[in-house]
Amino acid sequence: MATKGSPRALAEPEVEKSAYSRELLLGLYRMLVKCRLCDEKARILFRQSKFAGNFYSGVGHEATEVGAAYSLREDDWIAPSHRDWTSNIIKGVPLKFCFAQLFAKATSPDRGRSSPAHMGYPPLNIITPASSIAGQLNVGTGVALGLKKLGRDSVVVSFFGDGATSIGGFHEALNFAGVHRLPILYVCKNNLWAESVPLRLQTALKDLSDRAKAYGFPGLTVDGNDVLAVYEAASKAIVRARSGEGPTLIECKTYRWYGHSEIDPAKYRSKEEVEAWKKKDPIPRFEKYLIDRKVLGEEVKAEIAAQITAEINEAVEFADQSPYPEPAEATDFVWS
Amino acid sequence: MATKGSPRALAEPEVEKSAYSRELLLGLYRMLVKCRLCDEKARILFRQSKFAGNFYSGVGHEATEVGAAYSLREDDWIAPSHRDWTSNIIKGVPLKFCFAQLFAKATSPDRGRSSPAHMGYPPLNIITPASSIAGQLNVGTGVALGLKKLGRDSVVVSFFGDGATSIGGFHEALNFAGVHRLPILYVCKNNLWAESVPLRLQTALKDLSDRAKAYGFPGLTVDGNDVLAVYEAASKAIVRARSGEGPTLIECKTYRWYGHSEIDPAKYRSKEEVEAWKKKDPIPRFEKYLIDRKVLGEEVKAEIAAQITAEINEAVEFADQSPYPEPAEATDFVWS
Amino acid sequence: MARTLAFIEAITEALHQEMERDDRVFVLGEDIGLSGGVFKATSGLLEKFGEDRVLDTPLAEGIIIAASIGSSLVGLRPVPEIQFTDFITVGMDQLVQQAAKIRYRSAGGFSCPITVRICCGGGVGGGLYHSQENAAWFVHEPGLKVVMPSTAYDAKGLLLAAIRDPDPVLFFEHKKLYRTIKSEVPEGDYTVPIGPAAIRREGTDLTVLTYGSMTHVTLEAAEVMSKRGVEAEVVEVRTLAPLDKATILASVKKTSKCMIIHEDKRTMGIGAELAAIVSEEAFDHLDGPVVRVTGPDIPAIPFSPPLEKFFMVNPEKVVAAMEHLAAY
Amino acid sequence: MARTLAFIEAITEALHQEMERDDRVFVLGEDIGLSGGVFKATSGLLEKFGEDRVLDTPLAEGIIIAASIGSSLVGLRPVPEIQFTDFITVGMDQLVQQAAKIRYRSAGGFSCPITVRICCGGGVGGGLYHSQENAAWFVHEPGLKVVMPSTAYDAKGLLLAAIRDPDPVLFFEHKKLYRTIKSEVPEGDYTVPIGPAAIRREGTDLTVLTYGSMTHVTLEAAEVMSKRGVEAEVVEVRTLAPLDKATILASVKKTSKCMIIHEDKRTMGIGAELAAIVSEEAFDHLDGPVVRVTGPDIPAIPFSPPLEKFFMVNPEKVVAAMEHLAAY
Ligand SMILES: Cc1ncc(C[n+]2csc(CCOP(=O)(O)OP(=O)(O)O)c2C)c(N)n1
Ligand SMILES: Cc1ncc(C[n+]2csc(CCOP(=O)(O)OP(=O)(O)O)c2C)c(N)n1
Ligand SMILES: [Mg+2]
Ligand SMILES: [Mg+2]
Repeated sequence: MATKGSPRALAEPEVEKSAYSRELLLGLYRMLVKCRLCDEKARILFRQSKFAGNFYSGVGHEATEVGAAYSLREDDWIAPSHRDWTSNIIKGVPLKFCFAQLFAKATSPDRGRSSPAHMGYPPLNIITPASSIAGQLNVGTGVALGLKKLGRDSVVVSFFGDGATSIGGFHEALNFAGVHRLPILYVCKNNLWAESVPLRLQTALKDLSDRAKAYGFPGLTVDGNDVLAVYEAASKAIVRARSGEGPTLIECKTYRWYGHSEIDPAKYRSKEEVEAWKKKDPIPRFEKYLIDRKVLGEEVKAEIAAQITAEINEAVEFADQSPYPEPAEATDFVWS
Repeated sequence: MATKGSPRALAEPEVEKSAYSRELLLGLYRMLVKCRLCDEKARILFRQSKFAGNFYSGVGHEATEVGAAYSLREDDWIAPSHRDWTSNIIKGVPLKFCFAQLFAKATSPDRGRSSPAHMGYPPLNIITPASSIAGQLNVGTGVALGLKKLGRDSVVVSFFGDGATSIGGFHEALNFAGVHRLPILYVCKNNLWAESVPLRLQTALKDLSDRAKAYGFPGLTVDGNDVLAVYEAASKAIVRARSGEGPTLIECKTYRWYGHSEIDPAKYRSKEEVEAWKKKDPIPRFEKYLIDRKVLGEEVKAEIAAQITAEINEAVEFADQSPYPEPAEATDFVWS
Repeated sequence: MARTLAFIEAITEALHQEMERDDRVFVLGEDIGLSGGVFKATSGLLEKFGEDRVLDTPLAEGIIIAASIGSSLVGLRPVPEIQFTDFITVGMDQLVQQAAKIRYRSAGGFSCPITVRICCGGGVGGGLYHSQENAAWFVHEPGLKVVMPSTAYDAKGLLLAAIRDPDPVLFFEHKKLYRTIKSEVPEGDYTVPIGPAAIRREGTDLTVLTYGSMTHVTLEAAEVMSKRGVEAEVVEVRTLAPLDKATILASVKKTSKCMIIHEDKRTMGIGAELAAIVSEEAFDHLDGPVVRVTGPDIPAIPFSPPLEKFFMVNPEKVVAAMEHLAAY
Repeated sequence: MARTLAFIEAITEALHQEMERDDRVFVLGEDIGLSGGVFKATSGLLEKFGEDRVLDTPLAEGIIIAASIGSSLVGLRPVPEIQFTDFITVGMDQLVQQAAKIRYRSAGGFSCPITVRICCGGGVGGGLYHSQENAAWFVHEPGLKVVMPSTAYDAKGLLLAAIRDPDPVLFFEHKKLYRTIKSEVPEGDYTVPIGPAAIRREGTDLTVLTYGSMTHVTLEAAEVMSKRGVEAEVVEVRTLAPLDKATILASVKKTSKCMIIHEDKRTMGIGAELAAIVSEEAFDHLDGPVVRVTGPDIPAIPFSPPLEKFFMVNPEKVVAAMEHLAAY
């Protein structure tokens, strides 16, 4: 299966945690930092009114996003939701397109049609998301059916929140995937809140991975702030899916640092809760792990940050310089 | 709570199986026979073209229907589906209205609006069903919410098939009921087929009661052809619900003897499967139990059958003699 | 060679032939495999093409449609069946928010070539939940194409065109036509293009716009009127979205009078749009009001025979309206 | 006493007052309690009435509506909120197959007094999935009532009328109005009846039918035209189902010209029905075509500012159309 052109030419995920390569570890680290910096940059740009609409920050979720999607091949698919703008980055979409998406410029993959955070990228099999929750999860399941029918060994990763597990579409998708043992990974980012609705008003469960018990395939709960734990669970599930053994539901317990969106002050959460979770920041945690193991030093760390910052600045510049779509383009792409 | 006017003045379900009263046992038996004879009569009437549309026979399911609904009080609710015409009979709707419903006469509870088998009865809190599957289950859950909010101790029994557990509405309803510990009993009549779709294409589960694991309340599987087993499970769940402890999902494994509807020859099932299940007929089985315990003798048995037959004939006569609604009534009851 | 086929046989034949011709095509839905469908439209497919291409699904319209959308993204050509349009409401989100918009929202990056076969319509004693039409909503949703044939010939040709179309097509089949309507159908491959309306009867005195099973009711009424000296031009709008405004307007400009007949309830039925187009774009040519003959504004077709009869448009109602308009 | 309130404040006040007055009333929906709603329409309710009457629900529009329907059957008066009409498609089955039909299918045995508050509309940079209107579908569904106010006064009065109405009412709130529109609102209790349209401006030269946020756009355009000597009569169809045909037709018969303005996309928008009614029932009085000024036929309002601007009807577009019709 071709991986050419993929910015991260990982042919297959590494499955033995004890033997993870230095390259993998550094790669994961670099990607965590990239997601964090891009996301924080997006928030700044929004507050600077460099783009309108809204933005759903994923800061705090990086270990989940990176861990789950890092070992995907170019031919694999992602079905992202509103908080997964960075999944495009992980799959290898050039940053300039990601920022052009925020700015809704003619150079964005959808030529300014979708809202800033609802980003897909057809050339890399990232499904442009609709907002309506569980829709992507459903369509992603359909993609998995198609891949299976075509006899391909590609897989789909579908990202969604705790909130999405309450809606009917979630049930229909997972049930169907269970019946047909589809090559898909359901990654639930359980960040304890759906907007301002706390988990206790969403479900009577303690662990959302228990939802999988209704579908006859494995469901597991992992620490969503531990990138290696997520990577391990996801890469095993990917191998499983690729070899025809069917879907897996992975609940990653994590937290969103900021409001539901940039216009939500999130007063419904206690300061203590937020602070406690910020202490569990996945990035310093992984940094420490790498430094302890001498995989990372201060110098490399600074270099990585500098490189990424430069890349971001260039991308923002590109987005800034890009033209808006022409008004009359609004009527394009309705029908073929 | 008032039970006046209820044709079966059972104030509370009996919960100790070893101590079930003679009255209860004979009452269950009589109701099983009544459901069977009414259902078979409906089938004959359909084949005689005494009514049009369609009919979804519940023959084979009597132990499930009767066992689950028998201990309801008048103030309790039923949310029936397409195969639960007889649930009206169990709750105490006069037979004449049940047959008037089949004949779509002006004397039917809905004045001929719904199709024959989609019967409800507002005065006894039986929700007139829409066809769309899981709709009743959802609306029934809403009723349970309302009852709880009003501080009443009434409960809801919702009937549905295996097929209904695949659709999104099922998930949303049960999840919601779990969160709010609603007073509702979800009775899944798992008859192995949804129209011609076998269970293996509907779910990867062996037992549909496992679906409850996704909602944080009990799910149990019982032999749906054993009226006492169903009665026991249901009456315990009803007591539970009444006392505010929340919902229960009861999967009753049973079988429909005939086609999905009267126009379905059901060639997709093997003769062996059908015959094997007919041997498990819930009625002779319960008869034997009662005869062994000397609760029932041949004479009483004959008397019961004769009484019911007479009642049915009278009801059919009523339905037959009733007028059709006037054409212009079609525009009534659109808005208040 | 053409033989006479029933409407439903034409559909079955189209499915068989297209699945043979193109192995990207597969069918899915409730009850469609083992039993061949509630009306038997898919009969024989499972035996011929196997479970891999004929999928009996769980009872869940949302995932039936979503599974189709998703697999179309990877290049397949799914043809889901919705047993009764009354249950399309469960799949509304997938059709409107996903299928209709995925090409648009990805600026052409993804396309969604699915053909949703939907059984609809009343007059056969189906009652409230087996008689609905529910096509009107989708005509309001650009990105979807909506077709509804009335002849066996068109049923086959439009279905083949739909499956080959790169856009999502909702293919409505009026259940009353399945076995009552027969017409000559070529054995081989042909398509009826999505888009053009069909002039089913030429006339000079008034234009009647209609579609689906009402086409036959209208033609019957037109023959009655012909004997009374009024020649109606009957335009069958067999593609409901996008509408063939050119044919519609040309006919109205010719006859100067316009009537619309549909089975569906009146308010916001498809007749509303047809009337609006005509009254805006052919106003100067109109010699009378744009008249609609439709079902009454009630929630759905009730079951009891006298009530259903009250609902249905029949040739007598159409003739009465034609008399009135012709005399205007 | 009347003070000036913003549109959204009038809604909040109506909810507070009605919940105080009638303890059968409760609200439910996503994000409505702890945070007071995405636009804060329900703010203060949780604090005042507690969790029992202010229910933050799971993310599942189907059960939000079904829970409302069910609890209305036992005598409660639920007021569910749908955050964005873009997500009403998920609840379509419950609204159309249950709420709209339960009175009918039970021959009046059950009634369903729910008021579904639905936030809709574009022009505020919401993009494809936070700018839809989606009211037109429901106008096609008898059994439902559909209202959409344009002033703070009507917002309070119509909402109180809706909650007290024995039928299911869809109460559409255009998000652009929330904080841009203010008007005098009595402090006390009053209702604006469901049904009657409002004549917002009298005129003799042409009738404009509109609703929602376009009412303000239309009034702006009418003032421009007035300076040019054309007096438009602006009829706000604030109840969309059932429609107030009497007021509509009386105005058109008076002015002899009719225009329809709506934000929603054109084909099968509510303007279609309005045009159809006028062209059928006021034909003899018409001195010009029934003109629609609407959004274009694209799947939804795109996000990028120039694209959204292209979509929206603005006073200039209305003025241009008025000029044309007035000169007809
Ligand atoms: C069907 C539907 N209903 C409502 C919304 C509005 N909405 C957007 S995100 C969201 C909460 C999602 O919560 P969760 O799934 O936990 O994801 P998170 O935002 O926490 O990442 C809601 C209610 C929506 N997008 N779709
Ligand atoms: C949403 C919806 N889709 C399809 C149907 C058509 N339909 C009626 S009954 C049925 C099968 C139901 O199977 P199950 O739930 O197992 O109940 P059973 O008929 O076996 O009692 C189907 C598909 C429907 N009524 N509603
Ligand atoms: Mg969340
Ligand atoms: Mg079944």
